[in-house]
Amino acid sequence: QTDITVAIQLEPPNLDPTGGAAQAIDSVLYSNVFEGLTRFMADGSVVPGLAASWDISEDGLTYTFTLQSGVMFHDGTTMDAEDVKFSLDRARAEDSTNAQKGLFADIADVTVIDPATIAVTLAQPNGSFLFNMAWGDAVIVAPESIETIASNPIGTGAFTFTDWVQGDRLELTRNDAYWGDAPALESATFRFISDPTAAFAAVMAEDVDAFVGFPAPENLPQFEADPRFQVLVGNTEGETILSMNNQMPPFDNVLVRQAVSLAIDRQAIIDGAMFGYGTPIGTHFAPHNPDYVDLIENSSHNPDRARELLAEAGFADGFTTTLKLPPPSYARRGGEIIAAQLREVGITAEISNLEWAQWLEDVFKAKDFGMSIVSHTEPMDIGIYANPDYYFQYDNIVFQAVMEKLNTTTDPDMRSELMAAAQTLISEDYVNGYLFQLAVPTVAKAGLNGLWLDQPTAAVDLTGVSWSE
Amino acid sequence: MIRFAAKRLLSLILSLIAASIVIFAVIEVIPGDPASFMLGVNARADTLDALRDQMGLNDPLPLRYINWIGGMLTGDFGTSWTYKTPVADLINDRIWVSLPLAIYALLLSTLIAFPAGIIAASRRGGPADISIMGATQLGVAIPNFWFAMILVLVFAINLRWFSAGGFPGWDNPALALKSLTLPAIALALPQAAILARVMRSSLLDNLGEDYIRTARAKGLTRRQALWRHAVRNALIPVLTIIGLQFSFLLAGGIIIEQVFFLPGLGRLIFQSISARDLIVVESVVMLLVFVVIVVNFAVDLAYATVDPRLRAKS
Amino acid sequence: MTLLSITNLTLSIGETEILHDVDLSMQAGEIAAITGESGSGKSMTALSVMGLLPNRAQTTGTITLDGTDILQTPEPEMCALRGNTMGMVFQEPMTALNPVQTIGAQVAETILIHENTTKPEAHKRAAAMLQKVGLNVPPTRYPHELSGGQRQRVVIAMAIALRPKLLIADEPTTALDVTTQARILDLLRDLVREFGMGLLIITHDLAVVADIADQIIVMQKGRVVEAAQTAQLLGDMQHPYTRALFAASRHTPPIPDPYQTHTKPISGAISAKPQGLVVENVVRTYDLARKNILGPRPKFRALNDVSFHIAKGERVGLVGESGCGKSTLTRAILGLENVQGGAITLDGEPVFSANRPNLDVRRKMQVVFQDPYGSFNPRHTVARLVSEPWHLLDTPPANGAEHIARALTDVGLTASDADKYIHEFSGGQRQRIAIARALIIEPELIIFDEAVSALDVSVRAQVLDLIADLCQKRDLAYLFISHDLTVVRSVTDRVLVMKTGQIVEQGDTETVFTAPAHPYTKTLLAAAPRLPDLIEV
Amino acid sequence: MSRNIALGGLLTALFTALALVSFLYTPHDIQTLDIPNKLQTPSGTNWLGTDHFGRDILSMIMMGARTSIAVAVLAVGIGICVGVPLGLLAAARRGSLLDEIIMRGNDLVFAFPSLVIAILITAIFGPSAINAIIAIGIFNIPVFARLSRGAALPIWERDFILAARVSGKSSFRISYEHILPNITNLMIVQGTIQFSLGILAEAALSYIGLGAQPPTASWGRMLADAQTLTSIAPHVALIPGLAIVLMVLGLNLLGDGLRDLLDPRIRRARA
Ligand SMILES: Nc1ncnc2c1ncn2[C@@H]1O[C@H](COP(=O)(O)OP(=O)(O)OP(=O)(O)O)[C@@H](O)[C@H]1O
Ligand SMILES: Nc1ncnc2c1ncn2[C@@H]1O[C@H](COP(=O)(O)OP(=O)(O)OP(=O)(O)O)[C@@H](O)[C@H]1O
Ligand SMILES: [Mg+2]
Ligand SMILES: [Mg+2]
Repeated sequence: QTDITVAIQLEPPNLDPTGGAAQAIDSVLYSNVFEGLTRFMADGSVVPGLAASWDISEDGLTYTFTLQSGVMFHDGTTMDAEDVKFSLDRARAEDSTNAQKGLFADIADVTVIDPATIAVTLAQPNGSFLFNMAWGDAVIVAPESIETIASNPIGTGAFTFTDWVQGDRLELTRNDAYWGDAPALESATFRFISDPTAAFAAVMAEDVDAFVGFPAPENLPQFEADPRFQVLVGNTEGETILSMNNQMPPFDNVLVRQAVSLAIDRQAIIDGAMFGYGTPIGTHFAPHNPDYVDLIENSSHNPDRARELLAEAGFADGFTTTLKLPPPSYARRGGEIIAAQLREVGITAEISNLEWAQWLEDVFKAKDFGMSIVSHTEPMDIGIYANPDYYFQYDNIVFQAVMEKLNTTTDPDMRSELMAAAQTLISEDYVNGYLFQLAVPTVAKAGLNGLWLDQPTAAVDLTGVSWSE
Repeated sequence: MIRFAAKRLLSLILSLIAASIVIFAVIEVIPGDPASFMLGVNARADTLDALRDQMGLNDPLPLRYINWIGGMLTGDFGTSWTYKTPVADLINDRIWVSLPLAIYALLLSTLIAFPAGIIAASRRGGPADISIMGATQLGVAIPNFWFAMILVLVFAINLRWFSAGGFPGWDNPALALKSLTLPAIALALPQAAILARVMRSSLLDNLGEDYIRTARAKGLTRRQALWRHAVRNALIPVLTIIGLQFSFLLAGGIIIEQVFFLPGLGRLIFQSISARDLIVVESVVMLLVFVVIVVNFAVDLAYATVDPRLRAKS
Repeated sequence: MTLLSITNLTLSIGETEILHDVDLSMQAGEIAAITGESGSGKSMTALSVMGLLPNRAQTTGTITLDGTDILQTPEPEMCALRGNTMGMVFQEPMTALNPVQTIGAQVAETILIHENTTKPEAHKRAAAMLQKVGLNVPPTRYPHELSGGQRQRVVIAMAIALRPKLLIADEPTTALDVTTQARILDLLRDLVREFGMGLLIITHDLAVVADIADQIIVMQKGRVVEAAQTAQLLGDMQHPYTRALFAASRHTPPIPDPYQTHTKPISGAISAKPQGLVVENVVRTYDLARKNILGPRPKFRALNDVSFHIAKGERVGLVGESGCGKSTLTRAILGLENVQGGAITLDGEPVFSANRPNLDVRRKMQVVFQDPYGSFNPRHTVARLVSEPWHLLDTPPANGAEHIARALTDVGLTASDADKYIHEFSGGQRQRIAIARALIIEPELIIFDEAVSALDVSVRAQVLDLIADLCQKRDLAYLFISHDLTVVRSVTDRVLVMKTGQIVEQGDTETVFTAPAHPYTKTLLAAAPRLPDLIEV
Repeated sequence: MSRNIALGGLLTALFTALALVSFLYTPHDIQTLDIPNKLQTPSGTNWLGTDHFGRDILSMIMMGARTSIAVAVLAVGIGICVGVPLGLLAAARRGSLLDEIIMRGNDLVFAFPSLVIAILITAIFGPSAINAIIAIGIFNIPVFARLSRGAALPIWERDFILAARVSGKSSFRISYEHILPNITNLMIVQGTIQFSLGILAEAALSYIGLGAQPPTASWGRMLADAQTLTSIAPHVALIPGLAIVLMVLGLNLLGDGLRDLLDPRIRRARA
């Protein structure tokens, strides 16, 4: 068998990874159709992609990339340094609609040296520049095909895009002119099934070969028990947090935030909302990261202490606030559980369920919320706590200074230390309730090999996938 | 007849204009910024504004309405804000799922309902009538999404006769029909129950009319009187229901399309509403309303064909 | 030769026995008429012969038609008989035809069902049969395009298409105008003579019976109480019920002489204000649906230059065929609708002014409607129904209950009836209640719009007596509208004859009836069936 | 006939009683979750078992009945309170421009796909029981307007209306005094039917997450929560489904029975 049908929950709204934020775009296209200078591997490490190698200047400001030779776009044009310059300049331009413009913020200049060499000059040293260039938002595109990229993506990857039936499926076929190792699969179909019941039925009826990010954790034991299937439960970069509006009373009071954090029982949430899948966290950092510090003790379940803290903060009779939840089931179910747990200590959380668009509008943009639950799936995103305008509005000069320092530090030990300091700061400030690291369960037919276990970035990389005989 | 048609056509056009204004007005009320949704969590303000301008969201309202209507008249429904493809293409793709599904379900429901209604009416009070009426009561009471869940559980997961959902496309019509079968059944049964009840009561009404007695006095058997006189006349109210059901099936498949993850109009509109893809919502709702109004128009004309009294009334 | 004989026919539906030992026999070529009051079992007898009884009906006895025992014949063979050997015409021409098939097709169906002919052939014969019954419209018409009389002809054509031996006609003319009725009866009579078939006609109209029948069968409460040849029966009625029936039909209420009543008719310019009701050149038009979308709405003149007056205490009749504008006139007089031309005044005051009914004038007028069932809100008590006109007064009378009791006793009911609901009364009693309601505010003028047309003869006689009685007691003026000339003649002093929205003749009742001036009045009088003068019983 | 009323009345009464009792007493508190005790099968302590949060399903069904009934009753209430006066007004002014406007307005509402509009409304104003009521209620208005106009028109032709007009009563007074009482039976019958449709609509909206919000219990949401559990704990999905079916069935039977009882002549087509 050389074809595969992979289901994922969300359908990409369009197929331009450099113009839209939706993770689903990366899920389908990352590494399969589009490649960047560097790329993530399944374990989260960053390795060379279209850049075969690079030199970093002494001051850490100039990166000189040597490109892979013989790389062609799917439309038959060659990929060279001009394309790289075009891609990077386009992403950082004034009118760019790139959703992760920040990744390119430090770039001061991009210079083509020869068709196979390009130099990128930074305004200040950036320890995560190579990491940034591995993101889906930093893939290399060609000026020839940019007009129609949203509906007809032309990249350099091992698969070419063939068809997209909106609302149902997207098809890829093997790119025989691929510069790297040829993939085992000849064709691949992505299907988009967001409804958990439909997902269960589709896998059970063997309509799909694999489901990456299976939405109903409660069904996993059944698949595990069924010899037809294998279940892979991997890590993501998704820190699931109970976010609190730090500028809005009473959450501007650290005692209240601490009380909320102590009132919630993480394990009950993981059991109740995720049926046991998920790793508890005590700060905004992925536990599988070597720099992770275990700070769970700071906010272990203690409703009595929570009530005391509330009384201390002047809310002996509790208070009423809003809990605005986006659509994923971790949020909806988790929200119900948290509301019940908060009720125990006297806090009334009025739940309202929002669609993503509304959530973005109300919570993210207008900051009109008391609490919310959301998984932050961008890799290494603790930096959001340094932005006082970010939706939970945490404003701490000390933390901001730590992050400033971290950005310009390249020494690994020093970085580790700074990251530990950052984690501890936000943990002890109880900025948000830190719940768990989101698990991505993948259910696949037995005999399918090479799917990513963890999700360092949202990607269903099919280049290494094959069927065993 | 022509005058009748012309008069109905005029009211059809007026209805469409009224409907389009209502739709446009309602859609404009929806809070939520499509641009920020498209760009996601970390988008910057200047990026957002650039996109809003590009999508024409900053134009004045009347201009946007006129552009919208004018576009639709020329087959240009605009460009989807999320998919970035022409809305007309999206609708064109989806309608080839929803339309066959609606027709399939309507056929099923008619095929079930007509015999059931006729048998029940002609054996009024008998065991056949009582059991058919009992079944229709259940049919009306069962929520179709629950019924769909059960169908999937039994026929897709356990028996594996049908796939659990999805739509393979019309390249292989047999496969396509097969994949529409469970959804069509889930949609059709409650409709069939309603239709059978309407058919029965309409038939009973007609069977009680004087002209049936006249027909019997002419020497027609009970059965002949039923088929030659009552059934045709009973069709008149049944036709309305079929018209209503067709429109309902076309749009009302939302939940069923969700359960069977069919890429149909219903799911398109559901996704578009959550995605704040207002231009798609507007166009699809307008399309559905258009279909309803046109179907009603067609039903009216069909009425006039079946019932000469209506032709005269105009 | 005996065509039809019914012996000991007993019929029950469910638990109730409806026909008891009915015996009847008639010859080929004979016209037999069944008569009797409403609910006496006339229709059930006819339906028994046709084998079209309701589902739960049980019969015993025998019905023999042309040698075939109907009650023993299985259903398929009955189907072969119906339409072929026997045909039936029902009362309601408006609903007896399938509205969605052409009349030609419906007549042809009778032929196609029974005979092995081609469709075109059947349609040709159907067209011929429609000609035969005097219908000169194309057979491609639909029933709604025909008038009531024309539809009844279609039904007859259907029933006689195969020249059945027996034709049953259940109240075939009740729903029709007198003139149309006369034409239909003539048609039936001619067909019987021509085809030599037997006609069993059911009617409660004794004048029709006496006019057309060879044999009369009188039924009461599910029994045949008397059956005899017409001449013999009219000459010598055996059963008291028969006698009562005929007496009631010929009943003349004791209306006091107009010039003996309390008020004199107005004499021109005695007072400045004209007294009584004055209708002057009234025109009432209805807007019809537009013929084309942008064109003007065509108008229909339902009342065309109508003028007359009713003096205080005067009793005026209005006769005319269905649709001539009688009810429209009633509504105009009551000021319920505005008129497009002319003026209506009561005692000099307009009945309709400034776009609304003039309630001051309305206080002096009341109305009694035709339908004793539809004239009352079934959810109100009689007291509330009767006192409804008090709404016209600024303050209802203090001792309301007394007034209501008096009104009820005046019309022959009791004071205790005030707390009952309308369904607890018979048709005649309801019409009394309607009169009580009209009387309660002591109006100057009452309009009786077909007030007795729906009643059985005996009940009608009682209600007419009541009206006469009230005339004795009060200073009552009324406009009595009816299509029944006999009744009008018996209760009015003066009569108006109306045709298509116009008054074609008016004058002293006796004069108009004995010496009609207008040709239309003559036709009307000629068409009205009359009971032969009988030996007094 | 009376069998319909008996069975329908019984079912309706049962669920109404469950809803009413829930104000005073439920076997368990559904506000507190007992996650370790989740997905229990029916037992002595939890007669109908527990759901995915360990809540008592019987208690949830009782609270859900409350929501369903409240939403449906209020939605039908909106339909009746707005629709019937509109219909009566149109009938009183039959043939006028006002009548035309009201009836065309009704047609217009009917032309909109109801579920889509309900989704749209809840999407605009946020999902909640109140918005579900409004969304369902809006589509009840034309139903009652059309029905009451249709029923009122022949009554306007009756002679007793003419008698009332002769007594000088205004058309509003006549509508209220004579027409309304004579169409109440019909409205009760239709009300029962719209009530059952309201229950179904609430379930459908809650099923897609647009109805009553947690912690308010709702049958539709119970179904939605349980749908992935059908193969693990079938009773969790079966019980709310059955509750919906039985309640709707009961109301429909009641409606049919009432129709036969109150007015055998009404055999209005059900759509
Ligand atoms: N389908 C029926 N079921 C039960 N009783 C019936 C049915 N039809 C008629 N009846 C009863 O049978 C009796 C005779 O009815 P029938 O119709 O023969 O009277 P009729 O003499 O024709 O009266 P009318 O002059 O009013 O037509 C009446 O008391 C009537 O109530
Ligand atoms: N609202 C209306 N619009 C149009 N035409 C009408 C209307 N009402 C009555 N007409 C017509 O006006 C004419 C007179 O009607 P009207 O009801 O006054 O007749 P009528 O003499 O009372 O008849 P009947 O004896 O059948 O009661 C009829 O031809 C009728 O069709
Ligand atoms: Mg992260
Ligand atoms: Mg009769």
